[in-house]
Amino acid sequence: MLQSYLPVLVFAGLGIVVGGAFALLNGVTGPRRPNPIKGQPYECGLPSHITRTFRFGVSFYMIAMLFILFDIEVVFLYPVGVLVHATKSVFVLVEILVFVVLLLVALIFVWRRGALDWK
Amino acid sequence: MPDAPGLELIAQEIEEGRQGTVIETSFDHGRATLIVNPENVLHALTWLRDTPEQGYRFLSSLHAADYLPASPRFAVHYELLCRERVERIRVKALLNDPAGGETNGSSSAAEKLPQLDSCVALYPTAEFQEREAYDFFGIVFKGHPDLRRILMPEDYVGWPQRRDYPIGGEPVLFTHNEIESPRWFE
Amino acid sequence: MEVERESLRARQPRARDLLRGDLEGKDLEQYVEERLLTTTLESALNWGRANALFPLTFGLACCAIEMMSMVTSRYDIARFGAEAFRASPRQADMIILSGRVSIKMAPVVRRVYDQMLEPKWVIAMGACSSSGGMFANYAVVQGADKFMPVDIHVPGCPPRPEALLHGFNKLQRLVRGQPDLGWRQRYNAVGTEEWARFEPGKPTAEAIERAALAVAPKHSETGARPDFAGDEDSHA
Amino acid sequence: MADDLLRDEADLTERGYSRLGEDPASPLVDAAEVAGQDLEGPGLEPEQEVLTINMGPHHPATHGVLRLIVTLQGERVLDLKPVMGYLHTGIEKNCEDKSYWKVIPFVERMDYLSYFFQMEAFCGCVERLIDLEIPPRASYLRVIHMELNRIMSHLVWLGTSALDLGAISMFWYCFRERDAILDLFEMSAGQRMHTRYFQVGGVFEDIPTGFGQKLRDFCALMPDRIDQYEALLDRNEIFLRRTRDVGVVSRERLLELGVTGPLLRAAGDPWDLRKADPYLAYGDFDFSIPVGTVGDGYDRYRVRLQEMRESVRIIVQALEGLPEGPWIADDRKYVLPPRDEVATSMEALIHHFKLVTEGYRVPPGEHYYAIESPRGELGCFVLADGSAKPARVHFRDPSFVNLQAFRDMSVGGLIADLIQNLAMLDPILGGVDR
Repeated sequence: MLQSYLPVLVFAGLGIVVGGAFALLNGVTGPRRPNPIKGQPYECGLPSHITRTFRFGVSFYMIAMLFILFDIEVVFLYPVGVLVHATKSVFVLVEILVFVVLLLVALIFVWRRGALDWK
Repeated sequence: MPDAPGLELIAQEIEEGRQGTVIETSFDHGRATLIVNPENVLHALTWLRDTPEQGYRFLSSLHAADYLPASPRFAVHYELLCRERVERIRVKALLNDPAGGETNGSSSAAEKLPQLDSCVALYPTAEFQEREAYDFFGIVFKGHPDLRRILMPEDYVGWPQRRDYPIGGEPVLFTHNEIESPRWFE
Repeated sequence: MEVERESLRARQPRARDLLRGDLEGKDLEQYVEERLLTTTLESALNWGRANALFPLTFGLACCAIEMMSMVTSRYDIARFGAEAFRASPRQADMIILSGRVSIKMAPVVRRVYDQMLEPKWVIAMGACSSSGGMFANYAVVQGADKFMPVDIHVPGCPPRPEALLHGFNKLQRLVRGQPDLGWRQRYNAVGTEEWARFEPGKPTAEAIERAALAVAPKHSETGARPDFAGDEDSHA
Repeated sequence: MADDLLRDEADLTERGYSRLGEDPASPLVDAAEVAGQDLEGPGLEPEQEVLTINMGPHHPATHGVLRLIVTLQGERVLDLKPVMGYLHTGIEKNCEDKSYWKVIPFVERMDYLSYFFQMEAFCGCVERLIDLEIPPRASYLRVIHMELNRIMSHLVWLGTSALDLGAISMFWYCFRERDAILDLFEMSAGQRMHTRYFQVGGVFEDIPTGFGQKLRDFCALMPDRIDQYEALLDRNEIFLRRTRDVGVVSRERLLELGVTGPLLRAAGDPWDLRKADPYLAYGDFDFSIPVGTVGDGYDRYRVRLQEMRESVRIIVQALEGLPEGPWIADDRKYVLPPRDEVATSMEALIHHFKLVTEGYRVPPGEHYYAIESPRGELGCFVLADGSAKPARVHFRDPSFVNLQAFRDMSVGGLIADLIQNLAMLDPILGGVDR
């Protein structure tokens, strides 16, 4: 059992080690000379007067939602190749097509409603 | 270029419009110059711009100059250009220095500055150039939408390009044997 | 280059002894230690930093155009690992002050320098940022080292891209911890500096300042320097 | 709820203005005090907060140290105020302290991409003040170097503007040609930039023998390099979407704002001082003035590329017709006598000594001389008071005046269009701040 998961573990371990090294090494070895200006936000070389948190417009929110929606769809399509190859049955193919067409209808609706063009 | 007689004609016609506008006309190096009384410089500019046969509708440059030894110390130059006939004419408004020339470095509150009507309404291109003239010579343009310093820091004291304003900068080290030729105003 | 060649010739006999197995004891350890990349962590890091110095795009004036042409294929600073010009001070290691620094720009340059992350270096490119250049007037700060530490001054107006590359290589050697011998060390003229005439010994900043002022002649033309308020947080 | 989210954006901006109760030309809307206001009024829902930020002096896309105080509503630019002066070097003040022939190095460092043009503006102005006629060979050489400089300036503009719009490889191609031009400058004048090649009275040194051949090779090579740039960008979908119908300003408004150069020609007005008021030897060459139609970013791009082709045509004609003879005037009062003569004749020595120590005196007078620089009309005003130092040198810089049109281009557009407008406006901050 463990045999089949070893590569996954090695891969995850490597990821953590290398990622951790990049993240921490800089903090550990870099010289630390804090000064009051370094903490302030960088606004093209001038002190910035933005005091309150900035409320984003609805357009950003709309685009973000649409992106997540269709991005998850792509994630679901990942195993399509393997599945169709493994089962070799038309039924699986048709099922996936139905899934894609459904989302296509959603895309066309969103597009015609004008949510895609920027405001 | 409007030649000498043409310049005289222009001067007379402006005079008819309003007395005492044109003080003097001069014609050198092929260029016509109208020296105008600062109070009604706008009249002269409007006339030059609007009369159909003149057509000086393009203000190519507005800049100030300091003629310090001369009595009407400042002069604002309007370089007008008629694009149809490709002719240039210069209108000069001479302004004397109400502050009487005491050191302008001091930021005395009641600092009297030369005044002039702003021509941004006639030529919108003059907005930045008038701010530059104010920034460097302290010439106030009445009616300018946003008369602030344009090139120097907002809180800078003094008018840098006046002729009696020292050139500044630090003395270069190790030049003590270089005889300093006295500037002409010392 | 002469220094390296002598030491190379001196080292060859010892290398031959090692191969024949004649070296033992203290000589052997010393030899092995020298040959092994005796890297304290610091010198390894410096080696890494020197070969990946990311400059900050700080184009001020004409030198900026020559700095830009240094990035292009003909002079190509990418050979030295500095091709990625970062726009934000948070990701840059080095700032190339290319152009004249006016009195209105000085607090901005200082602020961007403060906001850069350590370790950081500064190249003052061209005569104007090194010493005010030909613009000795009311509007230009006479040299960037008046308000920020500068590591390398590249002469020229504007310096050729090759000159800037040479300055960059000098900076890399400085970062690696083996700065080039200055001309004073090379011709053992240490101690003849201007300030040394007044107070021999360690060159403190005050000593240099005092000496400079003592030597400075009194011209009639010292401009009415405006008391520079600038933005509320700019340094003195 | 979904319905009013997707309402027409013009309506929102319209009410946005009326709600804030001020017209864009008034002084800047301060976001802090606006944000402080209760925005829940009938007009503006709270979701679009007004934000004022600095696209400040240190910004990769401002082509120099230009600071823009931008009032934003989401991505839309409500108001824009350029703040300049971060590169003010006091050049005009310094020129008043130098004798005439020492002023030339100062003057060419203003707009550091068109240094030959500023030398020509100053030298032309002084030559008209002292009524000195320059020999034909000198005026041909001046035209050749100025047109090379125009090509180089447009190349740097094309490289950096395409970089701003994302076409990064253009930067490397354009600077490759720029280096070819700088080799030519180095060959003829000795230095890549700020060559001080023009002198009052002509040019200070004749071109070396191999220069003509190298220039011919460059002129043969340049047109198909321009074809390569156009092949890269002309029908590039992203470039078209970014530049088409963006930043359009009407011709009358441009003329009112005093805008000249490629910006005005892109709007359809063929105003070019080389054709309108020919100076130097431009009358002898036939070249055409490229003119746009709509006046958007794409037209400005096409006008400048076509101008590069026209400049190559001018250089080829100037090179063919390059007259023999002296390359500098022979008037000893203003021009240094040849070196060999100084060793033999006494007058030459006296003239030489006088010119080198104190410099020549220009009779009192003032003159304004305007030429066509790559960015528009570059005028030089010199006021002479009879001494050896000019009393006032003022440069009418095209970028300084063109920047006033930037506000009309960008207000109401998106931030991305603001970057594109600034790139196509091609301001050089050295010239703006002088």
